[in-house]
Amino acid sequence: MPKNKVINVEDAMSHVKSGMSIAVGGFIGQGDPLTLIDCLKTMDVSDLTIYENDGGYGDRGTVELVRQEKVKRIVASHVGTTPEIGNAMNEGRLEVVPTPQGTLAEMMRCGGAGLGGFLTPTGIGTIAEEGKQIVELNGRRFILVEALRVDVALIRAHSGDTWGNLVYRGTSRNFNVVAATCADYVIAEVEDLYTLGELDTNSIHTCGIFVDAVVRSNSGYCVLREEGLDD
Amino acid sequence: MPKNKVINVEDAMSHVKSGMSIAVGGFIGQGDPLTLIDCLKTMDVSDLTIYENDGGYGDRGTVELVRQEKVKRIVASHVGTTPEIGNAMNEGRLEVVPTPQGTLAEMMRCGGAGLGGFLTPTGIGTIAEEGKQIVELNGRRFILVEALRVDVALIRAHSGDTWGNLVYRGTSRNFNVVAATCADYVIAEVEDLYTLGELDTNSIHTCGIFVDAVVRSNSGYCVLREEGLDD
Amino acid sequence: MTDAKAVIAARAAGELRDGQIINLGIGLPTLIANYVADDIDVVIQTENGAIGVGPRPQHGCEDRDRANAGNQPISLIPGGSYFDSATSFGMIRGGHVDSTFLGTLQVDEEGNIANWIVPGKMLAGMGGAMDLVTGAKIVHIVTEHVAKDGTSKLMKRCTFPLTGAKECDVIITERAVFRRSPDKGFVLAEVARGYTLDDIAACTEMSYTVADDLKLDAFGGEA
Amino acid sequence: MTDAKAVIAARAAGELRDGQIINLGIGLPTLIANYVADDIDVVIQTENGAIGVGPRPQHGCEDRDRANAGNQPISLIPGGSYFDSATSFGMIRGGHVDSTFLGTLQVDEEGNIANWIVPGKMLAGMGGAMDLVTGAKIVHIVTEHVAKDGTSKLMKRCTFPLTGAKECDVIITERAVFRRSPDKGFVLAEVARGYTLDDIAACTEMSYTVADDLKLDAFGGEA
Repeated sequence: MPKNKVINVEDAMSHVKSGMSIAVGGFIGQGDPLTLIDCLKTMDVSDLTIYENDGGYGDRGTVELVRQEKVKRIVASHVGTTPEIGNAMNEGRLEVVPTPQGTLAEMMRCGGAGLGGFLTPTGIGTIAEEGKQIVELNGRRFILVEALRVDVALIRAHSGDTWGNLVYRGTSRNFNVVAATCADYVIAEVEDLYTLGELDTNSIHTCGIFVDAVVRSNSGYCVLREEGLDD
Repeated sequence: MPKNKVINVEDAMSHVKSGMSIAVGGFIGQGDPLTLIDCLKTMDVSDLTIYENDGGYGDRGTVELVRQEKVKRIVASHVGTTPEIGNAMNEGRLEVVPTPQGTLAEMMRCGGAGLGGFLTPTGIGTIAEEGKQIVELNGRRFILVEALRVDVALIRAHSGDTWGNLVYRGTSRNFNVVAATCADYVIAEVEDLYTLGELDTNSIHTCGIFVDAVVRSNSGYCVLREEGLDD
Repeated sequence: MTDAKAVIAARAAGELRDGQIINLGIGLPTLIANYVADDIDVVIQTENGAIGVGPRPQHGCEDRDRANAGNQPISLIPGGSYFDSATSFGMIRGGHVDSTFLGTLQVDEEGNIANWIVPGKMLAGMGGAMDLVTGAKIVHIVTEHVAKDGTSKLMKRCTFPLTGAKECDVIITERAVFRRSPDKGFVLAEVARGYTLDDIAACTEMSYTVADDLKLDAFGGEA
Repeated sequence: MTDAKAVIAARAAGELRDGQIINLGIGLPTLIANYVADDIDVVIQTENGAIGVGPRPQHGCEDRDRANAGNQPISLIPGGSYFDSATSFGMIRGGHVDSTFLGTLQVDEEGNIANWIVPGKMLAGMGGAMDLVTGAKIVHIVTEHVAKDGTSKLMKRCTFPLTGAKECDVIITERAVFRRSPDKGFVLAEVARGYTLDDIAACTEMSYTVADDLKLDAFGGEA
């Protein structure tokens, strides 16, 4: 029987150490792993590098780790929904590396799939070219982007089983799928936990092969759900 | 309401012309688009280039098009399950380009995703390097593989809706997912056809955005199912 | 209809063709969905991972796991579905999205677009815009014709960092519609009610030619 | 137990560790699943798109949509699932598969593997083997020690086109087990019952050293 990977959040998060690189799933609150982030807030770690689409939404998400000065660098496509990140950057407390959203997703997938990199047309003729190798194929120019490997990934799913098979819900799937593949240690928080064999074998979004620890989501996420959304 | 793409097989297949490149889904009979191949057998086309994991199983699959001398070139990972393809190659009637299975899948995905190519470690130090550009990154050598775009893709799914959302069953998913993305015209045969909204929005394997025509599978596939499998 | 944004959104909706897959940027472009003609069916993709975006859900049915890239609650029309970010940008970069509508800070006569950063101001980031302008088959820039300081947003050359080089195909403002052709650059195709050819010339910095079949009083203003 | 293939499969199963993800090649390697110890749980991936491969289904339950890469009918154990080829090779190339067991035509003292083509004979193709030897964390070659003509399959240098360069970590035959170390090359770790050190030297073309803790009568033969 595949291994039972369900452990408590503190044990799972003890793999996160100062100086590590971390891929975080979620999209401005949709599918953000807030239980794991809440745990990280209580830990004595610093100098983290975060790879994530964004910094969260308002004052909730990885922006909370930035406020605590645990983060030295964030590689993201957009940090406009978390003003505190812009402030930290302007005050020199944080480095932000803006990266096209599709390129960031593909960097994670590529690293997870054992590829060295990929050629993308996105950003040709823009500052996204800076410091990158350009490859010309059949008369078209592409940016060579290197694959991303990180120490830890923090992700969130709606349903999961004890081996770490995961099913997301709606638009909360987003970066969670690719972040799950590119880390040495992958921690997934799940809202609904099932025993092996309960999830549909034909409809798993992230296979348990990618996941190292399964943690139950706490009420933190539910509180956010009640807050509603801005327009 | 998204467009109804259900048409008859002859109209769909009329997009295939002599000299075209075709990506075909399936894996030695698992998920092979046999209804579409049966139609192609009746058509007056030649000089086709086929990209597919294999040539089918025994005497069923794209091997039938090889026997009819419609195919000039097949790019595949394995043709050992269809002796007729080896014969055609040895007699100089067919060119076979052996390609690692993971590389072939990634070529299709890459072309479908608008990327120019990717760097793979697979095949370094082997004849898979031949004629390919080698890129060194961080001390590791990779083969630069160009993305694949083809004229037509022929795929098969278990369930589909009228817009071309597809759900595969078991191991018949295989190359059908990536083949669906990399062609100018994508024809999907489906066993079970549903009206819009009947398939689970969270469990679609191939989004209708990739599909141009939906055709009902005929009994050909069922006949094969009754034949059983070799051991 | 006097509000500039409403005029732009309504005119932009006129660009839609039956069966198209479209992606609407955050803000003004999102309004375009409100003006789609009854006889036109388009399918809306949102880059955070959904297709077949429908109306805002009924009050009380909003759901944290069902939102668009602007974090607004969404519903799906029948046939819609959800997917991950790599698949979403595979669709976008791979040319599977027919048409995108994006706002901008600047656009220039070469079709260059600058819509993601104002140097020296707070950084937001490009989000999915660089992928969208690269991958979508038709890139529409929908924007007010002039900035708040009265200068033209349709410039000779963008001064802000680019989102995409030579990617803009159509510019729609509250005053005019320009279409870019490979050989002639931007061609003025339509002028809105209330404006003359001279008005457009006076508020447009970029070079353009005038279409043979130019339409005057083509849209907007008081009907 | 006198059949060489059964001896090899049984000894190969002894390499398995609880919790590992493994991929078994077509033919002899597939037999390894029959010898997994009761206290060991491994998860079997098959590259055509399934994980958690279980026993052959009961007679009459075979299904055209549920088979392994060798086209044999499969069942799934609880926790198993299906996926597409790009995801499957993402797992394999990405190092998510702990261990693979493959047959071979030739293997050499540098760890080079040649198992996909005999020049001049009918081409089959490499299938997923090149990806497997590149991506799996531990690559086991399971093979009879000598070819039908009596020559050693463990060679100084492969003469057939390679499947992978310096990728083999462990060689398991019906006569011996060799493990490759980065500095010492292949080290003879075990000799099967019925064979002496001299026997192994006589049938092994490749160079190797003998482990300090060499096990004689380690497996196989008559217990």
